Amino acid sequence: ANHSSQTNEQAEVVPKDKNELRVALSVSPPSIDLVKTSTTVALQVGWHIFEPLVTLDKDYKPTPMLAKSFEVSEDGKEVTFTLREGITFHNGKTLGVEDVIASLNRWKELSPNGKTALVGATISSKENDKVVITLEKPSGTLLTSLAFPQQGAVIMPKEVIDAATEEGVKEYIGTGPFKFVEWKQDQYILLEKFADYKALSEPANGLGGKKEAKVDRIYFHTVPDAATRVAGLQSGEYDFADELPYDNYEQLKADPNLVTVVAKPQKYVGLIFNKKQGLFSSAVARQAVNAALDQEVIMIGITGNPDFFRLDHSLMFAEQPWHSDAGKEKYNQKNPELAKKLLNEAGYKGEPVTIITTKDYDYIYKSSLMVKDHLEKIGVKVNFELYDWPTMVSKRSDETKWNIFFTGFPTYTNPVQTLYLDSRNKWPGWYNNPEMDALLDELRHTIKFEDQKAIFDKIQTLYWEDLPSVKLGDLHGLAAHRNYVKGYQYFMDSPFWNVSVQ
Amino acid sequence: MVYVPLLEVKSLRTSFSTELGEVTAVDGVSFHVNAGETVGLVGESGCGKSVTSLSILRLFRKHSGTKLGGEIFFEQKELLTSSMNELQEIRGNQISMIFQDPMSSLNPVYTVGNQISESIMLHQKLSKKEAFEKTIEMLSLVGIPSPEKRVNDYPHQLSGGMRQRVMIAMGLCCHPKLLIADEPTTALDVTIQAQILDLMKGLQEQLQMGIMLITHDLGVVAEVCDRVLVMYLGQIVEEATVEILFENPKHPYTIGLMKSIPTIDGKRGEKLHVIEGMVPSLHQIPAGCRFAPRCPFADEKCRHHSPDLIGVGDGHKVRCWHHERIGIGGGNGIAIGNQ
Amino acid sequence: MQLETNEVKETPLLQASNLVKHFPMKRGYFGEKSYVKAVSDLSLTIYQGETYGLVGESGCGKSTTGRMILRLLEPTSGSVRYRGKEVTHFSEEELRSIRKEMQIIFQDPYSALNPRKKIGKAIQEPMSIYNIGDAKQHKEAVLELLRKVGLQPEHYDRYPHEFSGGQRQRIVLARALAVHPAFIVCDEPVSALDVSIQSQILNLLEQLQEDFELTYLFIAHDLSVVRHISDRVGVMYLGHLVEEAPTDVLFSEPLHPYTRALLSAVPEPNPKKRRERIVLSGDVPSPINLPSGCVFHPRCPQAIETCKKEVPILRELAKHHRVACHLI
Amino acid sequence: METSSVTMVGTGSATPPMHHAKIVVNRFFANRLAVSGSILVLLITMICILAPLLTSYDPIEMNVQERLKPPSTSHWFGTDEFGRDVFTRVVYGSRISMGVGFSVVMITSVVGLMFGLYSAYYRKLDNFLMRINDGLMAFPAILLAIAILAALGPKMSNVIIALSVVYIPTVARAIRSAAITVREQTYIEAIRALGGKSWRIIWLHIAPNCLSPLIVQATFIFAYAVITEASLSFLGAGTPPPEPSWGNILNDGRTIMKQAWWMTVFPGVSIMMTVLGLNLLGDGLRDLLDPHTNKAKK
Amino acid sequence: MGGYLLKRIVSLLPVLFVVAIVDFIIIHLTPGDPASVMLGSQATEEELANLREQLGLTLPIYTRFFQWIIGILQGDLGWSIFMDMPVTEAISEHLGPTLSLTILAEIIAILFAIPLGIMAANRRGSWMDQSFMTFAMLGISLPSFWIGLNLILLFAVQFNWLPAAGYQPLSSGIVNHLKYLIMPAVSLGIMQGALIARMTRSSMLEVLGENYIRTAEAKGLKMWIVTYKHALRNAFIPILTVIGLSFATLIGGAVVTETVFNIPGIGKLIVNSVLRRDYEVIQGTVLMIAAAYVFINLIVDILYAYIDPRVRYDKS
Ligand SMILES: Nc1ncnc2c1ncn2[C@@H]1O[C@H](COP(=O)(O)OP(=O)(O)OP(=O)(O)O)[C@@H](O)[C@H]1O
Ligand SMILES: Nc1ncnc2c1ncn2[C@@H]1O[C@H](COP(=O)(O)OP(=O)(O)OP(=O)(O)O)[C@@H](O)[C@H]1O
Ligand SMILES: [Mg+2]
Ligand SMILES: [Mg+2]
Repeated sequence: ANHSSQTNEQAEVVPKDKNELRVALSVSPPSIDLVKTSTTVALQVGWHIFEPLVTLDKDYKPTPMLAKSFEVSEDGKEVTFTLREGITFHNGKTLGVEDVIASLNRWKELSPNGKTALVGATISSKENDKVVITLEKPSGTLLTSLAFPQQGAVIMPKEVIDAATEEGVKEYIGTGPFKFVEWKQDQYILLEKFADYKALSEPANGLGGKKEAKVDRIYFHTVPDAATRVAGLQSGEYDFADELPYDNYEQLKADPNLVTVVAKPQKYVGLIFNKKQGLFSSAVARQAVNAALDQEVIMIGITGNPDFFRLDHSLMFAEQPWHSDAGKEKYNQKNPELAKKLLNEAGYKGEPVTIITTKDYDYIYKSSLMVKDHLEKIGVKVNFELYDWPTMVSKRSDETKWNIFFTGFPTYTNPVQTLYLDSRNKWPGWYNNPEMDALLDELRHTIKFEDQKAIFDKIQTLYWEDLPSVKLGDLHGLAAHRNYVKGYQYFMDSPFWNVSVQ
Repeated sequence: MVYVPLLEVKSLRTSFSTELGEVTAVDGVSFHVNAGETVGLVGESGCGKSVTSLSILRLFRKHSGTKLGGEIFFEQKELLTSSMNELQEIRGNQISMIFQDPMSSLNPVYTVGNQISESIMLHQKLSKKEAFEKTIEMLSLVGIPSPEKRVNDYPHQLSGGMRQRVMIAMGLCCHPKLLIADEPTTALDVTIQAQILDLMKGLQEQLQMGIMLITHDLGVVAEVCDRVLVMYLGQIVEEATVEILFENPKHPYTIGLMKSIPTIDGKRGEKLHVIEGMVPSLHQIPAGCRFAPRCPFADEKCRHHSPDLIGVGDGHKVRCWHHERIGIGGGNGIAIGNQ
Repeated sequence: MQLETNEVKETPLLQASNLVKHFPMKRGYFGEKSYVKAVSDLSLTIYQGETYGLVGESGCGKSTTGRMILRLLEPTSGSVRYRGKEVTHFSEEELRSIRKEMQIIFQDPYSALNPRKKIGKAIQEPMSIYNIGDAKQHKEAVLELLRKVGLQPEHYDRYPHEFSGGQRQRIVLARALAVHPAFIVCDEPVSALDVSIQSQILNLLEQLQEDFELTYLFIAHDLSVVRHISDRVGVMYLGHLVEEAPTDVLFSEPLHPYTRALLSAVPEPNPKKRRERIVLSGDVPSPINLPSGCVFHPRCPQAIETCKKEVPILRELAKHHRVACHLI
Repeated sequence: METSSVTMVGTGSATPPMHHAKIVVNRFFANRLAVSGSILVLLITMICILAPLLTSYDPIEMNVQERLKPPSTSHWFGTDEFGRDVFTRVVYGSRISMGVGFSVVMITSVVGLMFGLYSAYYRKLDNFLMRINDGLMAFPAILLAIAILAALGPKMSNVIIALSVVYIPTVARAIRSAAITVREQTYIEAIRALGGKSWRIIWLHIAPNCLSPLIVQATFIFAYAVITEASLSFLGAGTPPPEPSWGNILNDGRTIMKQAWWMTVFPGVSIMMTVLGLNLLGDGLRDLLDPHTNKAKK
Repeated sequence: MGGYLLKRIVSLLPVLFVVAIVDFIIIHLTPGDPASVMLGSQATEEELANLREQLGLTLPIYTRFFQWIIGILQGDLGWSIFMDMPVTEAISEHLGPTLSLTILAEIIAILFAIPLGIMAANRRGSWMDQSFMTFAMLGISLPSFWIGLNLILLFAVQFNWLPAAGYQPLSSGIVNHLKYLIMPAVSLGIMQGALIARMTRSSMLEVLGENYIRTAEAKGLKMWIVTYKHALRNAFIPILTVIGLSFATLIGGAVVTETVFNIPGIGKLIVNSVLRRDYEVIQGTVLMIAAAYVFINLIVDILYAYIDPRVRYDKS
């Protein structure tokens, strides 16, 4: 980010309306029913409206939000939340335990995250303001899962949940600092300051602490075209835009009216093998690919700028306490000779390897192009198939159609959430290693963080040996806002509470 | 006071630029039309009849590369050098034109009444209503039944004969002094043609106008004209009163033309006389006499030197080196006189 | 027989009886169908070796008749017999066999030739349609035909646009002659031609008739031309044959009022003979709403009450002279 | 003096002063715009054919060290975000753009000709075919192409199929109206009178006379196909990258138009020149071959 | 006239039926489904399968087709899976921008094209004619998206005179509305304008060569009366055809322009719906566009009859 814009005399640009924040998003969310959809945009809008019991502080640790406090029993099988008093929903109703129970049950039912976190759990109330989650087995990951914003365990009024249909809730009623006003499809979603919002008194910390609506309205415009987002930002049409192309970085940085934001940590890019069928059902073949890769070149190819990536081998980000050194030596080997040897060992006969990819996500497309280049250099014949996103998703569920695809993985709050590791998720790629499943379970039921960390080291070691996927590197996002937007801080995504327009 | 003809054309020369170079469609044509007289202009297709008539009112598209030379006097006013405004005063007002094809010459999207009254309003400065009444009057004058209904018809709702009558009404509505009729009956059937010719004759007597009648039908010429001009390949080859021309044609082309058409009461069962070959293209105008390649009398002189149009008495003019020797012989052939 | 020159040949080559052609016309979507009654109940016989002239004003159904005879148009009803054979219900294949013998020449020589086919190929086409001879024979035959119609061998490789109207008409004739027809319908073959060219073609037609023993149905609206070339003439008015007679008879003693008006309306290229003309009033009525009774009655100078009601039938008054009129 | 009526004197003079083909050629060369159009088209065709000789770079191989370099002597049109030489990509892109255009023209011409001729000749078939035609024409071209491509998947061959489906109705319609006019010509009736069968009439007489409108139409279809392919690729639905097509080079460059103008300017200009050339040529050909077609119905 | 209209409308039905079938088939041949889009990249197979079941995507294709057709016959275009609203509502929400855009583009096109075309025809061969026609030629050779991109770069990013993208409805004030629409309308209208100008010129030239123009001149009418009264009306039929077609093309072309300028119109709706596999929205919208196309043709035909009496009498 740069703040050295004062040199330019004429550029005293005033905001259109100080009470309004105009945000340009790249896609239109299918819904902002956070429990239902895992898309990031839904979160981006939804977390201004909805709040969970616990959330993450800046160290990615659970911290209270709607719960005043929480308590984990000795055996780790029972967690008790005490609700804050006097919290009202946007419809005026006061938050009660029945709302929390209904919400958590829905979360358990609908969200994969909830499903694993609350497996076999019962949720009950105690006294008037306490909610108790009783688990079958001790869980060391429940709190972090509850705090995980994506498909998060947000609290909605019981009536709304009861009225919800298969398509989702009919009303967006939460407790957050902004309330939902209007949704014009393919145009914008309008949120408005919630006057009766009751903030925590602690200073803001990650997603926790004091949250305050400093503008009256937020418009989330849907602007799928990146060039349009850039142009709109530069011409002052939008105050904030994210998912900006990396190649616009220098230009945006040079614009005195703008402040650029490198959003990190955001996600890491992974290459997923089809382990069920074809060449990469053999771990040796997977190792060959891993040996061939020069992650630095790949990440440069994706971003074009070292500011936007970080070479890191760990499945959890460096900012998180989970970060582990295990398996580091297997990362970024750039050893084509070894790769060829391994390939030979795996019995590769020149059959084509199908990479399916999409242009709908630039980094996916670019990763696949770069990896294709690497594979061809070690003598793999690549069949490069480009589809739009829905087609790619449908292709990737069919094990006969592909060998490799790429995707990004978000900031998980605990390693258990890593989708592709657990065979029971049946996630495309169909990794199935009982040893891995056992380790994940062990970690899940371990309570002390140090013990968990030790298990995670094992998991990561196994990962780099068995390679269900290959992590290519951490990928940061580029966002930017007009310089009169103050108080913005990237964390997990873009929160606009505590952000003002001056 | 010197007698001046109504229209006098002197050495008119009209050329067009085409992709194959410049062509001179009318080359040195001179003639005159007196008031109250009907002058016929005959000749084969492409010989320049229409171009001659269009040149009088300069009705060529701008930018079409048309070049006009010579002089045209209408009541002593030179038309080729007059301004567009002056010309527009004369067009439709003092000189009117009727064209061959009445369908394509009427604007399909306006009623015939609209098209006639437009002219009346323009030249006679009448109000719309007066012009309209005048229009109905004109339509009944040219013999259109129930004209007050027909004024509101569009051209395509009328039959060919009626359209031609509308054209005539349009031409006559401002009582022009000269009417130029370019093949006014060619598109019509004989019975309708007879009606139209009758009509024109009658109106000429009423209005005392000069008529220049363009046609390729010698029968029509014989029936209605006072004087005849025969054109061949852009030039007038013979000029005479209608009686003299049919009695004693002098130019081999005129003679050939007359002999080659079967007549309704001539002899049957004999071979027709034939003019050999065909009209050459304007791009290949023969040197010398233009008719020489097709002329049975042509000699070296004809092939190299072009004859002038010379008077042979009684206003009879011929463009032929051998006119003295040539005349209609007996039978079906053409005879060469003494020598 | 009044005139020696006009002896009528007696072997019928073609007999058309009661030919009717109604073209359907849609008017509006729900409006009733109306018909253009182009030809109504027309019968004529053409004898071997003669030239039968058919005259009438534009739109009276001359071409339609000619095309029905060749079955280029399906008659609405009626029949055509060629050399005694009923051809009205011939199939496409059977038709092909007699089409060799019946040919047609159209008015417009400019559109009667495919602009993209060389002359030689165009004349040769009928031979390949009927698989007559091989390529070499074709070429010889074409050259022979070219000569016959007064064209040069070097014209073989030229395209139609390089020819004048008169020359094209010769080419069309050559093509028609390629299959050795016996009968040719000439649909106004000279009316698009210049006067000086017209006589060339008329002479050629006569010449060919002699050389190939052809029979012509000669359609024209120019009475002088018809008179010149025909042995017998039929006069049509609004789809009806109103009078038919040997040429000289018709021109010297026309009986039908329409024929008389028609003849008198022809301008005479002789200023001394400005005759009294019978100028008909009005236009030819529309063939969609035919007048009742005699179709000519609205324009007939002598019409009587009966004419409005009863359709006159074609009666033979003298030998070969047939008239359809109540007054005679 | 009698003359035999059969022989003609002076038949030699019947030949017009200049041979028709020569007039046509002259007329074409007199039309400066048409000439410049054909020069452009010729030039681009040459570039297509000679692509490998014009450049020493590979259009697909990446070199991230060299990314986004402005035009220089080593990279005439600069480099793109993967360090590929833009000149090379534009040159090879011409193969895709022109290849797609050309294939579309061939397919639409053949299929369109068949549909057009048969529906002009057989009235019953006409009704059926023209309903389908109208139906297809009622889809906006781009949308239909996007939909077809979404269904078939982005492949160059599918782009060709999609664009062909989009443009066949246009060609069929033009051919049909030309063929109906030809069908009414006397020479067709003359062939019928001679006993010619339907196939002979359709293919030997009607078809050759529909070639002029077909050629003219084909030129315009070529131009449309190039633009539409570019638009599709620009929307990300056309020729799949990394294969270079002008549209997808533009698409790659559009977000960085300001920093890397060379990525949008050069393919943009290429599209313009090609389409301009084709349009000029088409206009010229139309004036030459088909002056009376109703231009509204192209 | 009434009968004629009825006939035309009845004759449209088969066209629309063809459109409906083609539309449905193409869309359902397309791999991928809305569930995968709604659930995002982290979705598991199980979630996807559940959602598909819920959305009725597992029903056999013919059942879905008949359901859809029956719905349409009852005036129901279907339900948007993704936007969770009736398709009619989705269309009406997106219709305004597209209408504004195409109408403005058409107005811009016509406003410039017809006068320029007439001027060029009247001065055939002059430098004016040549330069107009060269511009028109360029106009039909430039892809509209490229024009759009350059306009944005120039007027929004460089000069900052106009907003780069987006849309403000008419209710936000006419000036505001136009500010957002002017660039897209220009980039969309240029090609149509060029086409109309060329058509106007060639049609005028053709008409000016007709015999009735000569008749009008022979009457002594002034040049401008001849041009505007006698020539233009006759020349207008082919021009009208182009205008009619251009409207239809504009709706299609709007797809690209709306993407470039981020205008939430019908084109955008379709592209988005294709990407989201929102089947019924695509089907409904395409059907509606086809109907609009057919309807525009109908209007053009009616206008023909108004301009040209021959058409009027032939058909009634
Ligand atoms: N605008 C023009 N440009 C070039 N040549 C022309 C033009 N108008 C006429 N001509 C040529 O001038 C010659 C004379 O034409 P014109 O129309 O006067 O013939 P015409 O005698 O009226 O014939 P027709 O009997 O066929 O009407 C023809 O050869 C014609 O091709
Ligand atoms: N295919 C057709 N469909 C509808 N009406 C037709 C058709 N062909 C001819 N007619 C009509 O039939 C009538 C007779 O036409 P036909 O061509 O036989 O006349 P014609 O005597 O040959 O006239 P012309 O001298 O003008 O050639 C006309 O009214 C004509 O309009
Ligand atoms: Mg003329
Ligand atoms: Mg006829």
